[in-house]
Formats: sequence, C-alpha cells, structure tokens
Amino acid sequence: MLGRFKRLWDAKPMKTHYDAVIIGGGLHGLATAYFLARNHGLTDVAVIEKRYIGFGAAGRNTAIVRANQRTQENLPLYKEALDLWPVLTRELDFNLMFYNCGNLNLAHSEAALKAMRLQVASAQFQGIDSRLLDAKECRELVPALDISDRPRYPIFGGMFHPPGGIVRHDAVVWGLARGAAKRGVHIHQGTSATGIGVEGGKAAWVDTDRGRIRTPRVLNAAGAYSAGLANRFLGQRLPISVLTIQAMVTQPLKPLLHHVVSSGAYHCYANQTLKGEIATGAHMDPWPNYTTQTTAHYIKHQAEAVTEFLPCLKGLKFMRTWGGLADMTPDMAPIMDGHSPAEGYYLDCGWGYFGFKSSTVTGKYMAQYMATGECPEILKPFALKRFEEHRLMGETAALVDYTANN
Amino acid sequence: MAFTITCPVCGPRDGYEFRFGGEDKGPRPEAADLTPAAWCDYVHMADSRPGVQKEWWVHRQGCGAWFTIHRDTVANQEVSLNLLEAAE
Amino acid sequence: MNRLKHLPTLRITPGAARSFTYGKHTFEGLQGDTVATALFANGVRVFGRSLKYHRPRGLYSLDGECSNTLMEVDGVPNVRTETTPLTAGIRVAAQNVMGRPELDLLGVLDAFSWAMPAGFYYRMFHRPARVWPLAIQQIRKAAGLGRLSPDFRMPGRFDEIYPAADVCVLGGGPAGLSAALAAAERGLRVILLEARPWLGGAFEYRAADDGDGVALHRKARDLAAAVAARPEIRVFTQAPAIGVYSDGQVTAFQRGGPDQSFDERYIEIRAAAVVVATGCGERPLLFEHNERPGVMQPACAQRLARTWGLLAGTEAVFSVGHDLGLEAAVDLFDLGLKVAAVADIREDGQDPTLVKALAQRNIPLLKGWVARKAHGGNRVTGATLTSVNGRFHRRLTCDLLAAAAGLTPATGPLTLAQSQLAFDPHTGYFLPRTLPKGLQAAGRLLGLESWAAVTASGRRAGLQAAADAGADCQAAIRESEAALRDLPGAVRGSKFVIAPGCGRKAFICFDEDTTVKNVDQAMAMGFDVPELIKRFTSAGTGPGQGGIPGHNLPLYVAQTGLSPDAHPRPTTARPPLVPTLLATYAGAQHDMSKRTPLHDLQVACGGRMERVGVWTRARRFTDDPRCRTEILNVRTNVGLLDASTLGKFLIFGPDALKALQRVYVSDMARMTPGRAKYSAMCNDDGCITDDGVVVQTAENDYYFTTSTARAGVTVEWFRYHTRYDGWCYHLVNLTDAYGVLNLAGPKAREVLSRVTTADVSNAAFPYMGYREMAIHGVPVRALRLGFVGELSYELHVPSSYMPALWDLLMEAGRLEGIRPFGLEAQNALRMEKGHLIIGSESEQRTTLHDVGLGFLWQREKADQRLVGAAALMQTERQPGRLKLVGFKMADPSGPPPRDGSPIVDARIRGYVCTARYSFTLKEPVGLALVEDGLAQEGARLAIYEDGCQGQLTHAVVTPYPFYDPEGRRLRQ
Amino acid sequence: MPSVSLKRVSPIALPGRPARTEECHGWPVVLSYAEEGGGPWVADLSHRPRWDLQGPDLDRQQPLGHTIPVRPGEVHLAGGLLINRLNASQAALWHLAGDFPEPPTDPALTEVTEATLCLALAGSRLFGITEKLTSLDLAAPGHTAPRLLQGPFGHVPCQLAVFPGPPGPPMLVFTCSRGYGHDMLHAVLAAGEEFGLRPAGQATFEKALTAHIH
Repeated sequence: MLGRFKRLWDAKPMKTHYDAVIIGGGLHGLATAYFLARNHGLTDVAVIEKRYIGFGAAGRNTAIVRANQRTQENLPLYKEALDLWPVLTRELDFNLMFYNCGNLNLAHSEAALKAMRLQVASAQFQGIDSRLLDAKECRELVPALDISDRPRYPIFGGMFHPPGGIVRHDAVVWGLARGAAKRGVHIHQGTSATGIGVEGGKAAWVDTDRGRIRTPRVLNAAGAYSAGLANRFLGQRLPISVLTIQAMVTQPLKPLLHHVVSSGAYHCYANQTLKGEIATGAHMDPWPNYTTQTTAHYIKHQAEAVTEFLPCLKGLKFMRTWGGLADMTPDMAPIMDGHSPAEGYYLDCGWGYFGFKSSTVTGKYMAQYMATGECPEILKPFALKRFEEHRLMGETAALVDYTANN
Repeated sequence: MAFTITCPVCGPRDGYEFRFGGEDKGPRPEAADLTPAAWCDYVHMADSRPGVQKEWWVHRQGCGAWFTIHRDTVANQEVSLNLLEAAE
Repeated sequence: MNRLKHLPTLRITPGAARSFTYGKHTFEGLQGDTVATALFANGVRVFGRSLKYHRPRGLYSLDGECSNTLMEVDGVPNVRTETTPLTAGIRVAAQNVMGRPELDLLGVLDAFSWAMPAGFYYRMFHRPARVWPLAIQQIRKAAGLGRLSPDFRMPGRFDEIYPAADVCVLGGGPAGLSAALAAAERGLRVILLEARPWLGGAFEYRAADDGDGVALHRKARDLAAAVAARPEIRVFTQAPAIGVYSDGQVTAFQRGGPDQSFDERYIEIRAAAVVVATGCGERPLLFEHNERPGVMQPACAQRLARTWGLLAGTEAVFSVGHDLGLEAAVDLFDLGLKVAAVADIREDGQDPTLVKALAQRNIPLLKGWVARKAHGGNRVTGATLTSVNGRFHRRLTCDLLAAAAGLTPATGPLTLAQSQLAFDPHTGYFLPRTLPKGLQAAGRLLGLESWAAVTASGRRAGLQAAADAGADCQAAIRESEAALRDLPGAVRGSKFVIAPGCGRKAFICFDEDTTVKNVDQAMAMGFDVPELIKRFTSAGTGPGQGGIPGHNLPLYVAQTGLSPDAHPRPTTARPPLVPTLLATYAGAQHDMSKRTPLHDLQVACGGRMERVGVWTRARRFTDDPRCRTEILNVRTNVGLLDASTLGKFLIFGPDALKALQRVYVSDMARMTPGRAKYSAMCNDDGCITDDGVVVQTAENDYYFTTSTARAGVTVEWFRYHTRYDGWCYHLVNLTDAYGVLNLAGPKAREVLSRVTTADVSNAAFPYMGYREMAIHGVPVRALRLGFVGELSYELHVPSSYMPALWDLLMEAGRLEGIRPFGLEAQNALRMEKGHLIIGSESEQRTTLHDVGLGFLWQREKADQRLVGAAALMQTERQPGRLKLVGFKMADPSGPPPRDGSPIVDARIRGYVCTARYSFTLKEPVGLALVEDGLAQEGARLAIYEDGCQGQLTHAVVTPYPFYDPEGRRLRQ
Repeated sequence: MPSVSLKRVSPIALPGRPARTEECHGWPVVLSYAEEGGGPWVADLSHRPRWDLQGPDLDRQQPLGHTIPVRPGEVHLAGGLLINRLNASQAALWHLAGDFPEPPTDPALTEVTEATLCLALAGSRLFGITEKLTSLDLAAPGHTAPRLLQGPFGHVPCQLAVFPGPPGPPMLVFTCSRGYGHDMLHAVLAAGEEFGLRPAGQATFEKALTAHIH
C-alpha cells in the first residue's frame, strides 16, 4: 500500500463527443459523473473544469456535514447524504475522514428554541437523531461554552445532532475524481465552457476553449458560476445571488472542542479539525460578488462573535482566512431541474452554503435524472417553477437579508 | 478586500455602511395583468452575470439615501460611469 | 551566559534583570530580551518538538516564520517567543513534548517517517471501517501544538483604533523611513508600521559601512530620529501589518505593555496610498536535517550577537548564497565566533571587500559549495559540505551551522493587496509586475541592497504615494527617479534551492514536517502545482503559514520540470500575515444594544431582561415562567407593559398618501380623523412582513406604528419601493422619541382617568380611537387598541417623561391592583385573543391570506402598484398552502404542546406556532400553521413533540379568537 | 385633579459629581461638575431642543430665523443654534446653548429632542478618542469650518458635527438613537479613559462653543 505513488486520475485527450458533459469539476459535478458511471453505466462522460478540480466551493467550505434541515423535503436528502460518507469511503477505497463528532447548535432566545424544536421534532419524525438540550447540558457537552449571563446573547439551550460531523473536503474531491476516472470518466481541467448549443429544443453541444463537444446531456453544475453561465449561454434567468462567504482557522492545538458548535444569533460556527485548528466562520457579505477575498471587517467580527460564547478562544490566534462563493436562492434551498429551457439540459445549483454536505447524494440523484431523463421523486420539490408558483421551500423561517425583497 | 461605495450625499464610504438593493430592474410593473412568470422575473430573477452591473444601494448607516451605482462584481469594485462610457 | 558588552547596536539593558520561569527552572533575562533570546541566554537550545515526527527544534529565524519557538506563555499556547518581549514573572513551557524538549518520548516517531508519506491519511485507517473512529482519537491527540483549557480566560487589556492617513508605510527600515519622510515633507499624514520594537530594519544592527566610514546602524538610527521629529508621521512599532486590502485599508496589531493603555490592540487604517517596504528575509536552504537546533539563518546569528549580545555557538560553519551572509560571518568572527568555513553557493560575484575581509581573518571561503547535511541530534555537532555539483564533500565540526540559500522578499503585503508577482531570474525574487492603484513598493523588497539605493527607492515610493494621495509632486518624482537610476540597481540573487545528494529529511515546511520527498510523492500522484501540493502535503498550512515553505516550494516545483507551472508562481498568502490573537481582533468588544427609557425601573421591579433584536426587554416579572399572575391581573385588573420598542413614524408631504398606499395593503385614503387604522405590509411575495396602525393627524400628515422588528428598516422600505417615483414625502423616525406604555385591563380607564383631565369615556374615546391628550402637561399620543384583548390604552409618551409617567400610573393604579407585565404574559394574552405576532405566527413564505388577514387587502387600489399585490392576487385561492388556525387539545386536561412541534400524519403537515395553557379559559389553546387540508374547523391535528417516541398528542381545529370572540371587552 | 410637575430624564447619567445644577423646562441640567479638568471632557446635551426639518425647498426656508446651509455636510452655527444640512431635502437643527426658543409651528419641523442622545466631546486629544470608536476620518485636514458627517460611531449610526478648531479646541457634538444612550456612553467613557476623559457641564460646553463661533 505504501510506497506506490500513482496518479489518482490521468489527463485524457478531449473527445469531440460524449454521452454527457458536466460543466464544473466541483463536488456536485464529480459526484454526478461518478454515479453516472457507477449506477447507470454511463461512462462516456466528460467533466469540464476551468481551473483544477476542487478549486471552487468544494475546497472552500466548512466541511461540516449534518442532516438537521428544517423541511421534510430536505431532511431525507441530507440524511441519505450523511449515511453515504462511510459507504463511499469503502467504495472509493479512499479515506474521506468522516469525523462523526456531532453538531451542537446553540439557541440564544425563546424564539430560537422554538425554531429548533420544529427542526428537532421534524428530524426525529424522520428517524434522524437530534435532540434539544438545556444550557447546562450544552456545557456538559462543550465545557468551553460560557452559559452565564455575561455574553450579549446568553445561551438558552441547544440542538444536538449526534450523526453529524466533519468530512475532509479535499478527500471527497480526490476520491470521487479517482473513482469516476477509474470507471472511464474524463476529467478535463484547465478547460472553460464557452457556450451550450441547442438544436430543435434539445441540448446538442458544449463549446469549450478547447473546442466543441457534442453531447445529448449537459449538466450545469458550475457552482457560483451556474447562474451566470445559464444566463450567458441560454438566456436563462435564475433567482440566485452569489455571495462571498468567509471562514478562518486558528493555529492548531490539542483537542479542545469535540463537536461542531454553531450559533445563529452570532452567525458563526466553530469546530476543531483533525489537525487541531479551530475552524470558524459563516459570515456572508450580503451583496452579490464573485471575489473570494476576505475582509478585515469580517475577521474582526468573527473574533468578537465566537469569543462571546467560547471565551477561552481569546487565547488562540487566527492564522488563515479564506473566502468561497455561495449561490443563494430566496428560500435557501437549491434548484435541481432539467429539460428547461432545452431538453437534455440539467441544472444543479443554488446550494448556498449547503452544497458540501449534500453533494454526494445530489450526484446520485442527478445522475439518475440524467440517465433516465425522469426526475426522481426526491428532487421534484426543488424545481425552479416553485418561485413563480409562490411555493418557497421554507428552509428558512425568517426573511433573508441578501435579497432586496425583504 | 475593502469595499468603498460613493454615496451621492456623503461621498466615499466603507461598503459595510450600505445595504444592497438588487440589480436595477426598472420601475415596478403594474400588478393587474402580470403573469406569474413575469411577476417572478421582476421579483426574484436576476442576470447574476459576473461583471459590471447597475444596482441599487442604500446608505443604511449614514444618510439613508437610495441610489444606483455601477459595480464590477468580479473585482467587487464600484466602476465610475465615465470610465464605463469611455470603454463602450 | 555571558553577553557581549559595549556594542553600540545592543537593545538590552545590562543590569536590568528580569526573572521568569521555564518549566521547573527560574531563569533571568534582561530588559530588552525576547522570551526566546532570554531562554537562549540561559542555555536552552531545544525550544520544542515538531508536529508530526517530534523532532527537536531550535532558534532559526527570530522573525517568527515557523513554529520552532512557539511555546506556552502564562497559559497562552503558541506564543511566538522570538518576537515576544520578556516581562518579569512570566511562566514559559515547551509544547508538543512528552517528557522534556531535550528528551521527548515521542521523538521515536522520527524513525517511522517512512510510514507517513504524503497524503497517507487518505490511504490508511479506513480498512476495516471500525478502525477509523479509533484512529481519529489518536490522530487528534497527536495533532495540534499547544493546549488550552476550556476555562481559560485571556488576561490583559485589548483595544482597537481606526486611524486615517494619507499614506501608510509598511516597514520601518531605511526604505520605509525615507518614504514616510518624503510624503510628510509634502504635508501629508503618514502612518508607519514596524513589527519590531525599533526602526531601522535590516540595517539597524549592521556594523558595516557604505565606504564612507559611517556604520549603517548609525545611519539607520539617524534616519529614525528624523522620522520621529516629524509631527505628520505617526509611528507604530511592535505593530506588524496583518492585512492589506484594497482601497488603502491596512490592518495591524500592536503590542503594548505596562506603560501603555493596552496590552495589545487592533489597528485598522484607511489610507489613500500604501507603501510596502517590508524588505527581505533569508531564504531557507534545503539539505538533510536542515532544521536541527544549531542550524539557523546567518542574520539570526548576527542579530543574536548584535542586538542581544549572544554568540550562537563557539564554532560555526556558514553556508550562504548572498553577501549579507558573508558579512555576517565576518562580523560574528570579529565578535568572537570561530568560523571553520564559509560555503557560498555562488561560484563568483561576491563583494570583493567581503572576500578580502574573510581572507584577512583566515576564514576559508568555499565558492560553489553548500551544506548538504547537519550532524547531531539535539544540537548540531558538525556539517557536511558539498560542491554544488555534488562531486566533493567535506565534513567539519561545528556547533552552529548558519545557512541560507540567499535572500527572499517579504511579499506578503503585496500579494494581499492583489498585486501580480512574477519570478525575476536576475534577483531570484518574486517581484511586483503590476501594482494596484495606490500601492507602491520600495527598498530591499525590489532587490536593492545599498543604503543609497534603498533610501532613494523609499523616497521615490513616498513621493509616488503622496501623488496617489493627491499631492502635486510630479517634478519631485521625476527627480527621485533620476537619482535612483544613478545608483546600483537590483543585485543578482541566488536561485539555488536544494543541496545535491541530501537525503530524506530535508524539510521544506518545518511546521508540518513536510520533506522534499513528500513533495515528490505528491507530484507523482498528480498534485503538480504548488497550491495542490500544499493541500495534499499540508506544507505551508501550519502556524507559520507560507513563512518557510512559501519561498522554496514554488522554486522547487518549477525546477522539477514535472509541473505545468514551468515558471515559479508564488503561493497564496492570506490574512493575517502574522497570526493574531482572537482577543486582539475582538478588541474593545463594545456591545451596543438599545434600552427603553424604563429599563432601570423595570429591573427594579424584578423584570427579567432579555435581548430581543436590538433591544433589551422584560420577559417577565416573577419566577413563574408561565406568568400566571401577570396574565390574570391583566384579565381582571389592569397591567402596564413597556412597549417602547414599537416603531413610530411620521410621514408627511404632498405624496405621503401615495407612499402609504404603496406599502400598506389597505386603502389608506379612507381614514377617519381621530381613528386608528390597523393594516399590514407585505413584501413582493405577498408575504406579511409587518403590521401596525396608521393615524391621520392632518392633511398629508400621518403617524404610524410598526412592529419592533421592522422599525429599523421602515424608512428604507418606503424609500426603496418608491425609488423610481420621485414622490415628495418625508419620514421621521420617532421610535426612540416616544416611549410606549400599554395600560391594559378592565380597570384601565379608571387608572387613566386619574392622571388626565381628558375625557376618556367610551363615548369620547372609543375603541380604535386616537387622541392627543395631556397628562400633567405632558403631551401624549393615546391610542385605544386591544392587542392583549382587553380595554387598553397605548400611550405614546415623550421618552424623557417615561419614568415619571410609569411612576404616576403605578401609583394611580394601586387601588386597582396595577402591576407590570412582560413579553411572555403579553404573548399568552394576545394568543388567547387570536392576535398574531409576525415571525411567530408566520414564516418567510406566509402570505397575508395564509394568516387570515386577506380582508385587509384592498384589491381595488391596483393603480397604486401596491407592494405584494400581484402575489396576493395569484395566491388568493391557491390550494396547498399553510394556513393559520386555532386549536384546542382533544384532551383539555393535558398540557399544551410545545411551540414549534410539528403536526403530522404520514408526513409533516404543519406546526404549532404558539400554544399555552390559558389561565383565562382554563384549558390549553394554540395557534398553528397547517396545510389547508387540515384547516377546517373540527379537523383533528396529530402533534409530534420532540422526544415523544411516536406518542402523538391530538388537537382539534377551533375558531379563534378563543377569548372574547365578539370583542366586547375591547369596546367596553 | 392637582397638577404634578413631572420630571424629565436624560437617556444617560454622567459619572461625575455635579457642582452646579439648574432645572430647565423640566430637565435637570448640570452646569458644571466638580473636577472637570482641562479636557478632554464629555457633556450631555440630550436636553437641548432639536428638530428635524424636511421639505422640498429648504433653500427658501428660514427656520428660527436662520438660513440653511446649501450643501450636505455643511454646518451653520448661529448663536446657540447649529443647523446641519443632511441632504437635498433635510436638515437637522440643534439648539445647543442659550434660552430655549419658542417651539416653531412649521409642520416641516419635527421636534426630535427625545429621539436621540446628544453628547459633546472636546479636548486637544479628542481625535485620539474618536479614532477608537469610528473609522470615519473626523480629523481629516483641510477643514477649518465645522462640518457634519452621517455614519457609524461606536457601531451605531450617528450625526456627527465636527468642530476642528482653532480657535476652540477640537470638539465633536453628536447624536444617536436614544435607546443606544447607555451603551454609547459606556463606549465613549471606555475609549476616553486613557486620555483622562471627564464629565463636563453645560457651562463648560457653552464656553467651548463660544470659542468656536469666532
């Protein structure tokens, strides 16, 4: 096992025709490619990636996984995603480093507790382990928490979700790429999509800066760039705002936090990576932009916020910040759709900051959708039509602050 | 990244003093004959193209004015209208 | 350890002893020492153990670029002892050590490094699957450097400042000082940031001269004095820049001390122009065991001697690739160090003066030679040198191996500021190819070395920055450029990275124990560009970030010829450039929240205060979380609620009505003087966002209230939705100008009539009436509303009179049994009455129709382009929506379901918004949002509470209001 | 019903020992504190009458008999009255010194005295204090006349009238929402501690204001 240093995937020459072309070498694209090949025998698949695989949100996320969403449309999807990590680790023979540490979400008001109760009970109803804790129980779980009245938002209680945890995001990218490539998928890095061709109402080709690829199936899984591509290539307008989301890590230290801790009131989470760093973040600059640069405003805000409920962290040092892009929809739920505006054109976007935890299961179902042409039942609620039908998903109860409409 | 927006009343200020008000989509349409699709297009849909766009901002922590600017969403920088016109 | 004495460059105060503890020892250092130099002076050579292999690590750079000298100081982990001033009484301990640093039991791991190749985590521990959870625990224990107790509380004073400047200069060496002076001479405000405690940069400790007989350290001090004399220049020492952003924003932190008002503070600067003059460091040399204690950078050894009077060894071997390295060898020899040999990577091109100086001292200079291996364990005992072609070797005995491949510019600030860097083959540096607007670079960073060139380049940059900041100085800039042209340009630099024939233990990243071999392994697996190699091998992701590996990784990768990056590309630097305490970032941490005028009075009455949005409010006034007495007192007597947080606004002007028509769903043209109109606002989804009352006070003149949550955005909302119309109307936010007392209960009128001469009879002041009245001369806006379902008066009182009014009413109502009530009591009372709270009985997707308030919508005002009208039309009869219903429990003797509990059958079909045991009705009642299929009266709701284990409780949809459905009590 | 004289309270209480006090229109006013020192000092002006003025034609208006400065950010100081131009259709009037004027009846004027906290800060090291509370460049050179900024101070939106001086010492008069009063004062006092910031009374403030009139 040791001592062999083979390439995880090989660069193959680009063909002029594939059975399916996936735009975007992120987690959703790679997972879809993998499942197309594995579950549907569709191995003549190309993944087109402008930079290198995992460059975008796949490598810039919180790496937190959990299945305690708010709505019953989302819950089963995320539950299945959570169950997939150990399965995929085995199947890909690549350690995805799923660290099942559990997630504690803090409530700082009666209203937050009520919102959590809906989440907890909904999860329990669907067979997902999730429970409400009082402040003392929170502190027993996370001794570093300050449950006194000192913080500006004292802790009222929390929602503990034992099946969640963190996964090594790069490992998922590399593992899926290796698994897909092994089954014949071509991964073309450094290749930009420049257009999508439609003939007779059907998707017919994808233009790239390395030439045209004819294909009957195109998946737009370009993450933050999905909406812009859809608009530029097909004139499709989407209800998406692309925001920069920032995160940071402290210098590494010996085990201190044994769970993911997050707080809605303070807009932040904290967890300790396997390397010992405290990773923390969650702020989004509430205006659309495509830079992945970080801001002075935010790192300061984050230090103020996280040390309110985890005051011992004041003795740590931030050593790195980074930014990623989140494609936000008005209801904080994704858009998964197909055959509009052209048959054979599929869309998987709007994941906001939930795109990591759901990536593998989404790939599985999007692969099914693309292979059969029929939308799997579980994806149907996520159609684009819901916006004009006045049926927002309700994944967030409160008004969102990044659209002008609230 | 720092972010500066030029408020027509207060001048250049830190971007965090402002709130984003959406792509400029023009005046409100009449409600009466609006199809759901047309309504949705006005209310929710956006071009979301990386690049320069005209958009609304409000100086929330300052004078409270609503105004439009042109901004390059790739660099996250305000673009002066004169430069834009010169480029066109 | 004896210190060198009488050097003009020393920064220690002999005789000023500072005692401190290290582990079990008590040591003494001197004022001016860093923690690391004090330890070194006391003989400490092994400062800690490396992350993965637990290799001994010692002093290497003195600039904190790696984790070698991170230690625990006074309970704070990962303190960079190299840059931390020694203070008396501190407690220092080594980190990541089992045993003591010199004898670490885990040091045995070093022998198993073969088992931990690049990316080994991804390929191990997952077969069989049950191994992994156990492995995680071991990995976690092994990872990480310091320890922090969960109960740790950071001592010290932290602060923040936001100074503004025209020009901000990064770096207090001669280039930065010259830049600051040049800009100051133009009358500009300058801020200069220097990480060290003194100015002068790499010149302030050098005894050499430029041929004019004046030592460089003297020149540096003179220049620093000139800067100190300029009032326009504000110098921050001990203040490393940590972030450089666009638009001239620079962040830094500054270390303070007992003489300052802070121990550490955050600095955020806005400048019109920024000059980066951060100079150079020494580029690490890659060879076998290149991080053994006793291997250090030549400048490190030189500064130890010159600044702190410490000779780093007795006998040294130098392996360098730059003249400064030769200069260090000569200087240290003169200070008493034996120098066995100096290997210079360069075959030729050395400064002849330095070659001569070495010869005069009988120090062998081996041109075209380099260190290949350091010998020894806890400290260096010898070095093997090799010719750069690898053909010849020579082993020498030494206890100090001063090694560097050459110089490397400190480009971090440039990268952060988004300047494009390109590899320059002449200097071997990444040099700025383009600089963003308002950014200038100067000094050694550009490859300049001589005093004259460095200062001239600083002057030029300072003038250019002044021009960027708006000063008119084009002529001076041209002059400075001409001057610079006449001076020596960038010097040729070494591109040499790795010694030939070195083995498996040449470390490219000290922090992560990443060897060159690991890089090779990663590249073989397809990770062929530096950014991916960093991700796969962790190189450069440790506490020092890109510090050590950042310089060599791109050069090494390019040299392999295996990467698509044929030309070296710099790795990404990200803020903070210097790891910064969260305590420092948090700074003053002012907590700004709003208090009502009655805050103190309510606390005095036993009010339990809570943060609700931006406000602090009283939740209840007794220990009873259900607030029984508060509730019943309102139902039977009279209660007083502080409702000051309600939004209160004036709107006036010729188009005021149009604006109201745009945002309120009702027809605001139909208002009756003296009467309040209840209405709601929707967003464009038709979803309810706000409710409140509107009163017309004169023609084109209205007063209205909003919910607490929406008060802050109301003006913005009006203006946004009328932004294309050019209407003339004016809004005044009076939310804080008036406090609000809600006097509610059947005896409210009696109480009110005791404090005012105004006629408050039912006829004169009926339900939904609005009156402006005086209470003992205080002008009060009074509204007769009934949110809690009783006769009640909402008194809007000028804020300054609120405490007086509260006292007055409490006194006036004594006979009636008046008592304060809080938010919880109000919540229960209004729920019994079926009044909703937006956000509680609605969510983001809940329309006006869904909550049963569709009747408020005046559909005939389509011409007003009402916000939400289209969606209200389209959803009016839409099936399958969640609707607000009332319910009672199937078993009224049971408890009410908890708020938020889902309502289910085979799936989730709604949830409980608010449910309480009603002390008034003597049974539980509640409001829920349920699918319309369940919304008919009598429908049975199955409630799934958390932890119920499938034991559902049942409720029945019941019409609401539950309490006083005819509204008689409001009108009594 | 016997009429009671109701007391008014400021949103804050400065932590000092009042030396001279008076009552003014129901407000208890501290004229001076014991040990005021030579500055920097902070004075509570929350009791001074303030109006919001809005209208389409401000240039033709003469509230309380004074003209309104033309450009946003400009400030006129006439006697004890400060008129701040906020934008095209809005101005703020702060009556900072002297006898309270008759309340104007013009509907374009809304009294907002109670809506805000109003503090004055002054002293030679004023900007050392303010730079701890705002990133707005209050000390920007090139300004000799007083000017008005609208922006965050202590993380809260404020209207800030800056008197750079000379002749008077640098002075700042600012308002923020009354509800923030308690925390704002706390932040100001904390920021001023290292500079020896002390409370001062109305008389001290009036003296400083007078200095700026010339």
